[in-house]
Amino acid sequence: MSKRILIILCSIFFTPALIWFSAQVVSGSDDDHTERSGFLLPQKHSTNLTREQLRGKELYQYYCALCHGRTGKGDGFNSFNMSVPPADHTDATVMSTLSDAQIHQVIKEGGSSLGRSPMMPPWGRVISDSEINTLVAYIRTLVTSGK
Amino acid sequence: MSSEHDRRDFLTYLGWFATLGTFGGISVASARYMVPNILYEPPKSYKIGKPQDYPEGVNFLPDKRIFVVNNGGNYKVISAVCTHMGCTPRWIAEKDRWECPCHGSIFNNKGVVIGGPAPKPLPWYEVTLGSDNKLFVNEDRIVPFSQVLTIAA
Amino acid sequence: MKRIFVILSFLILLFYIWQIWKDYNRPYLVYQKEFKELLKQKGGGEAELDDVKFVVRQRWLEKLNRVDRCETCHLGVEDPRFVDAPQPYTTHPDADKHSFERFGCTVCHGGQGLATSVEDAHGPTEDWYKAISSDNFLENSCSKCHGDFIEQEAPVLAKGRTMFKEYGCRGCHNVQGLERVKVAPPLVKIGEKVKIDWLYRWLQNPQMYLPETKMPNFQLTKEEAADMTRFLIPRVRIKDPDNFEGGSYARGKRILSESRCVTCHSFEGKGGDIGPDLAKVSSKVYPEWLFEWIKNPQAMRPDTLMPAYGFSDQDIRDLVAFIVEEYIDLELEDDVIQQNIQFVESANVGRGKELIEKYGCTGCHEIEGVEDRGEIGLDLTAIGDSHISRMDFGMIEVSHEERTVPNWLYNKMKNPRLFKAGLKMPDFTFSDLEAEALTTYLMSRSKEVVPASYHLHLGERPSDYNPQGEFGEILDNYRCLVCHTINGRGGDLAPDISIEGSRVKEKWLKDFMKTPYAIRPILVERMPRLKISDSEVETLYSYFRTTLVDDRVEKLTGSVKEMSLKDPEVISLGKDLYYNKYACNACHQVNLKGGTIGPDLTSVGERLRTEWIVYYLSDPKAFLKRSIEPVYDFTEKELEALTAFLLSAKEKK
Amino acid sequence: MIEKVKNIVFQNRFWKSVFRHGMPVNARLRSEAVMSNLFLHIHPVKIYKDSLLFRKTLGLGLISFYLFFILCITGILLMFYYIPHVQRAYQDMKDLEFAVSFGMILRNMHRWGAHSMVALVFLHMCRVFYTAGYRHPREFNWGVGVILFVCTLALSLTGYLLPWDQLAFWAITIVVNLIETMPIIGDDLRYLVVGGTLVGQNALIRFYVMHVMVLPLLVTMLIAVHFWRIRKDGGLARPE
Repeated sequence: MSKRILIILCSIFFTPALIWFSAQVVSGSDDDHTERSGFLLPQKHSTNLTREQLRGKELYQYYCALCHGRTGKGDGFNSFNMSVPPADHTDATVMSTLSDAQIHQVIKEGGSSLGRSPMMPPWGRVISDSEINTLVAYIRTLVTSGK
Repeated sequence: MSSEHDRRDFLTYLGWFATLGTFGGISVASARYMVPNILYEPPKSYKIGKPQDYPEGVNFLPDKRIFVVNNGGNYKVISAVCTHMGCTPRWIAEKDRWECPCHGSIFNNKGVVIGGPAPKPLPWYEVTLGSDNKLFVNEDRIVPFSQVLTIAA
Repeated sequence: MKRIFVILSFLILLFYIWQIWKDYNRPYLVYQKEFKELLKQKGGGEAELDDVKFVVRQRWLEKLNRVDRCETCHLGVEDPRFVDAPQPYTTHPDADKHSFERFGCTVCHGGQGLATSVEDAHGPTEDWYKAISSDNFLENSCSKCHGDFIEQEAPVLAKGRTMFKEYGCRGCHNVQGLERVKVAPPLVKIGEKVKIDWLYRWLQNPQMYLPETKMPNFQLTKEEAADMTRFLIPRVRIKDPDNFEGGSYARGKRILSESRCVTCHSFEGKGGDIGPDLAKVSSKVYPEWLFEWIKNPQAMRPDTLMPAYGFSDQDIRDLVAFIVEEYIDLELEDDVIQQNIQFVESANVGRGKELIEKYGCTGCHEIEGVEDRGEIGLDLTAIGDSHISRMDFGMIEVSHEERTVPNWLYNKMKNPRLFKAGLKMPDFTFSDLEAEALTTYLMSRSKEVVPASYHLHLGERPSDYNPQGEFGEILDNYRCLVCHTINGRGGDLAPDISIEGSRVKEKWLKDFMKTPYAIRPILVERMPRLKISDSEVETLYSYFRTTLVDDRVEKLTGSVKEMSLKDPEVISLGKDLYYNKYACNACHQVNLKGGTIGPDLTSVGERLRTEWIVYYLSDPKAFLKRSIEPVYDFTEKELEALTAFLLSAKEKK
Repeated sequence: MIEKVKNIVFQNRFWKSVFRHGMPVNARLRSEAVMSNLFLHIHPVKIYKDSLLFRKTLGLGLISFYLFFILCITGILLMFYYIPHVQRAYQDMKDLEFAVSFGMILRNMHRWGAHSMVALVFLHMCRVFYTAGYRHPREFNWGVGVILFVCTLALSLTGYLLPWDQLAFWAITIVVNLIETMPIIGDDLRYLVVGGTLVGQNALIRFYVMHVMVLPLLVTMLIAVHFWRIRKDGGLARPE
């Protein structure tokens, strides 16, 4: 008597679970076979740069690339007529001698502040300190890409 | 026969034990349920921006109803709620004291009542400097007047 | 019976123990423990570590009616030490501008702020359809507080907004608060303008003739295109091409290059993008129409961007002769044209009219004899609020996580008839980025209102500057504002002339308008040579001098007079400053020597007023925020010397 | 010592006023126990042994009653966090799910309890029908039972709106549109039920009050009558 009830109880409990489970299995196997015919997902605009460096890149391309070049090789279209060629930011040997603070200072106060050419103008009144920091961060990424 | 009887009883006891355990569990859970985990209240501790945002002297923050006192790089925070009826006292710089416009309570520069109906001094709140270089006020911690946050300029 | 009782009661007891265990092991605790470990590594103090409580952390934004519990797991958003930490602990990039206390997270990012488990918070889930905005569409939230005109801070959104307007989306879709403007040319006398076989080919695939056209591809069948053509041009005009009295080919060629048509039009891939590409234009339009058009384009189409040059009839005849001869579609064969014309002639006018009504051509074009049925597309006023269940994915299998409103919109932009064949929306052939921009803009169309205290309008609203009188007429006639900007209205191809009166000298302006040249050595010459009369230039200049001036410049007149600008000593000091101390020659040219970034300064004294030179030197950014010029802090003496040198620069040749 | 304590606990006026009989060791005491106990006197003092067998009734009625009891308790607990306001209701559901300790299990107990109560009341009615329990003299109690079933459905329906999600909103919209199709009074009744023309704040508060106040009181009262009638009609029906 009690056994019969146990069986009934068990089947009440387990039947829905079984149905649910089998439904999962069936729908899971379904997914593998359907084609997604033309449905696209927006692509990630992938970049290796951090947000800070990206902001720096923006500024670099706007202010610096004219002389230092879009890739930082010092070959911008305006570089040809300069008596002192613009710095090559991809040159690892030169760049490793400069500290972040020095780069920051050159950007902020111009080349003459460190006894270099005045052809590099001071940007301190145009670009804020925190923005110069992003620039420095970006310039540092150029080194590895060069050589 | 007797062992059969015992076994049955044992099973019954076991069943009742589980049932009562469940009931007990439900009661405890229900009691725990009544203790709220989140509150819909203004937070008691909050950030109020960088120390540089507050010039020398007494600065009033209407949103949070506190005064931020900057005394030469020494920062302190005091409540701006009068202990009498909850008006906002005004800082009177010439007299170096707070005066409440509602019922005339007067607090000296230490927040101590020196006149009027206010029963208690204005409380000073703990203020610390967070890792992101912002002032952090905790209204749950009331500190003595002597405690200040000194920030090198 | 007893056995059942025991088993059941134990089952229930176990169930409750499981529940209690579950309640005390909420998923976010894992993250909080990991964060504490990380904090220890980053050198968090004892007190700081104690502050990490294993609880739900929420921000209650009463005014926004939101509760955000994102920081339950995203614990490092405010802590600058976690810049390099992995998600969910990373520092938020611009915590300074948007304080979390005031804005929370979901108002910008979307998602379910109330949730404390990863799937529920990021969505989409069954009971929270608004998933977190992917980075591609993130800017859609900016407009809630910052308005619609955020060029700088939200370029994608701004691009979407411009595209929505330019592609005439409003013609078929209602959006409350936007005016319905017919963006495309009126087709009232189209038979006078274009050749019938061209229209037939155009309707089948507009991009084939003009790849950059905004006219979408309706993916019509040949028969449909023929029917529509037949309706639009009921009578085929067979005209003798020789009927048009031609002019001199050689002279036309010279006029074309002198007038710098190439500034706006491109020919065989080279040139501007303001006007249409003219490489195959003579296979499209009749020469008579072209003649009338060049004579006075604004009379034929009031909203055109083309200036009325003021050519003489003979000039135009020469121009047309050159264009007809030169810019012809070489791949088109005569017998194909004849075939096409015959095919169109046999088409069904009635069906053409039906098709034009069905596809809502009247949303963008003015068409005679067709009833404008108003917006035939979906109302987009609050499309950003739509529930995903309203979006019909048709027969396409899309997984649950990818079923979001922005994804649907993105695919609709990319391929409008993807979800169902036979839909009316045409294919605009948007690129990925364009589709993203439009989707972002559409997602920003929402009925959600943030309290007024949150509003901070960024960017500039389009100015409604519209001068009247003689000056206004000249401005309108020559369409100056297509390239130049005055007081915030106009294009950005040419310099802003809002304070031109304080800037240039009259004589220079007169010469320049006669024979325009490029002031910056690096630029190609772009200012068209208009047939503008001296009296018109005088009108212009007198308006400039009276209205378009800046007090800051005018105030300098007194101090400029006191300067000793002719003193050779001062000039030589200026020269020293120019070449050695400040190295201006890095960017500017004098007498063909120097850099090519800034304008040529050789004859700057003839071009600019002395006050302007002083004013500009003292703060270049005051006039032009986008200028790439560094700002120096010149002393009075240096200003004087530099000005003196610049004024004398030409004479030193 | 133990005797003394026993005496103090059991041999006083208070204990005796609560338990008015001794250990039910003989028939008299047993009947007294049944008579004097609210929870036991659902059955008449004398009853056929067969009627008490589980397989005769499957205990469906009693389980339904227990479910109602559980629903009352969990419902009261849920009321501590639930605010029937269109801007808060759904958020409170989320709070229960994500932030309140044991909120989810309580809510689920309420929800599944309600679902199973509908099922069990229906099964109970089936059982009564198939065992011909609705016949004389139990016609009245059958009537009460039918009303109870309708009340159960009404409770389910009113509770369905309270989470204020899409499912709830559209379900109730459909239901009130059904009401509208009633002849003559349809429009007015719909206006009354919704408290306006759209399913909004008025509808929510109306359904809430019905769900937590009016209907539970009605059901409690009817259950009392129902049980009282069972006893008065002589317990369970037997084959004649």
